[in-house]
Amino acid sequence: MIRVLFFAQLREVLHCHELSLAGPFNDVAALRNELMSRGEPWQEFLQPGKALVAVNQTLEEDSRELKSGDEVAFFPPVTGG
Amino acid sequence: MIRVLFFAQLREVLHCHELSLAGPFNDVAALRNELMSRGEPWQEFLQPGKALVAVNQTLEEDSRELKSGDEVAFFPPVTGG
Amino acid sequence: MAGRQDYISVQELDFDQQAEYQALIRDNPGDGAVVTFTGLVRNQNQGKRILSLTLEHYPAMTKKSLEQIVQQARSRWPLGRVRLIHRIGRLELGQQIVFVGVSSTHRQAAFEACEYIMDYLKTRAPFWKKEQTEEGDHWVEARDSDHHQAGRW
Amino acid sequence: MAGRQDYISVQELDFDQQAEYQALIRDNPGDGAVVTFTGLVRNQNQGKRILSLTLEHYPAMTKKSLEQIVQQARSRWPLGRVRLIHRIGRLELGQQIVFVGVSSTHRQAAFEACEYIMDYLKTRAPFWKKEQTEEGDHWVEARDSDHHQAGRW
Repeated sequence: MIRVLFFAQLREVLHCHELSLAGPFNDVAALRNELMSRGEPWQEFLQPGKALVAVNQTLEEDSRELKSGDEVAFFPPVTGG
Repeated sequence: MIRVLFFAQLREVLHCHELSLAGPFNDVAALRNELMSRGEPWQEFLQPGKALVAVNQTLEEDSRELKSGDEVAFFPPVTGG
Repeated sequence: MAGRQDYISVQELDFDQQAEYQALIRDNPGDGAVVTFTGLVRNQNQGKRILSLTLEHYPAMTKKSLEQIVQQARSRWPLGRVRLIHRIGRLELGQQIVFVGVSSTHRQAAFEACEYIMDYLKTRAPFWKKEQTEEGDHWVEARDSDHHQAGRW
Repeated sequence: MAGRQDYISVQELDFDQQAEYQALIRDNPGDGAVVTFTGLVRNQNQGKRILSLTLEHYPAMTKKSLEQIVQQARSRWPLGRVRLIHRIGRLELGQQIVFVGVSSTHRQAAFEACEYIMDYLKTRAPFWKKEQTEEGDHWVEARDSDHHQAGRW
């Protein structure tokens, strides 16, 4: 199982904060493709340029491998400070 | 008349805070040469690399022209802050 | 290494500039330089008049990412104490959002580390601002200049 | 241009960090960034243990030179408020020597202007430190790195 979280604008447009997917997914790219295949608004807002990704609370690239139990978060570019 | 001031280490080694010179001096270099010609410790401590100069409270180069009434200050490189 | 000289907090409560400054200098006779940055809610952003902000974050990740940023700063500069506070929740016009305070023996390390921490916080720490304006609410867009600034280091 | 938004003081009295910070942010809703630098008497310098400092200055020139430095900073960055305080006379270990506080709309201008003011103060403002150590008193030597830092701008 992979726990998937969405934050900020992404949480709002997807109407989803959290979901669980059985997988398996080789890497972040595979998980992102699966989510984007759900059609709009997923297709648009999960594009790699628009949604950053963190695995187990650390920013990662799409090539990051995934294993069961990972927590994957998608979110827009950050705007704190 | 030129009013000449010395500060910090320069004031201490020259045993002089202030003096007045009749002049005239064309520029700071001429005044500096006159003072350095007094022998030690003037010769050593008024060397251009060791003593900065301000004319009328503004840092200047030795080429700065002088006129009667100017206030000329010599001092070591500054160490505030 | 980040260590016991660091204080990092993510909180709804306001912070006190004087208390933070005192915590940086108290019983710290070796450090001659203290640099602080404070970010506040200002009245306009990207051409719009701001009434208030709401700050969302990713709780499990926020503190960890701030600790990493401070650790990276410590690996680059000889630092004394570091204090980093980021507020969350609703913040009104003029209120304090973020504080970074750094002490060091000399000023250059303190200046650079403080600016580095802010640059990386702006591009890597999971906070998002939603602005309340007279025309409604909207999420703040990330600024290209922030990525440019973080890319300098 | 230096203007009514500037406060510049050369004084024997100590200053209060909180009062200076409040003076930078009070009724100032347009500025989202405040950077402060505070310099303190630290316990060692250039390998010697320091007991206290005495700061001499050139009274007729000091304030004028600080005003010029602040004016130069304003000509380079869009700044809100600037506060600059330099103490003179005898200062004990741990005491505050100098304060620079700058507000601006964005943080980069505030950081750079604050550091610029300190770099130029260190090389152009007529202050001299005499250190009291266990081995006697001596005048502090100017540091090459200060001239290098001022030369960056």
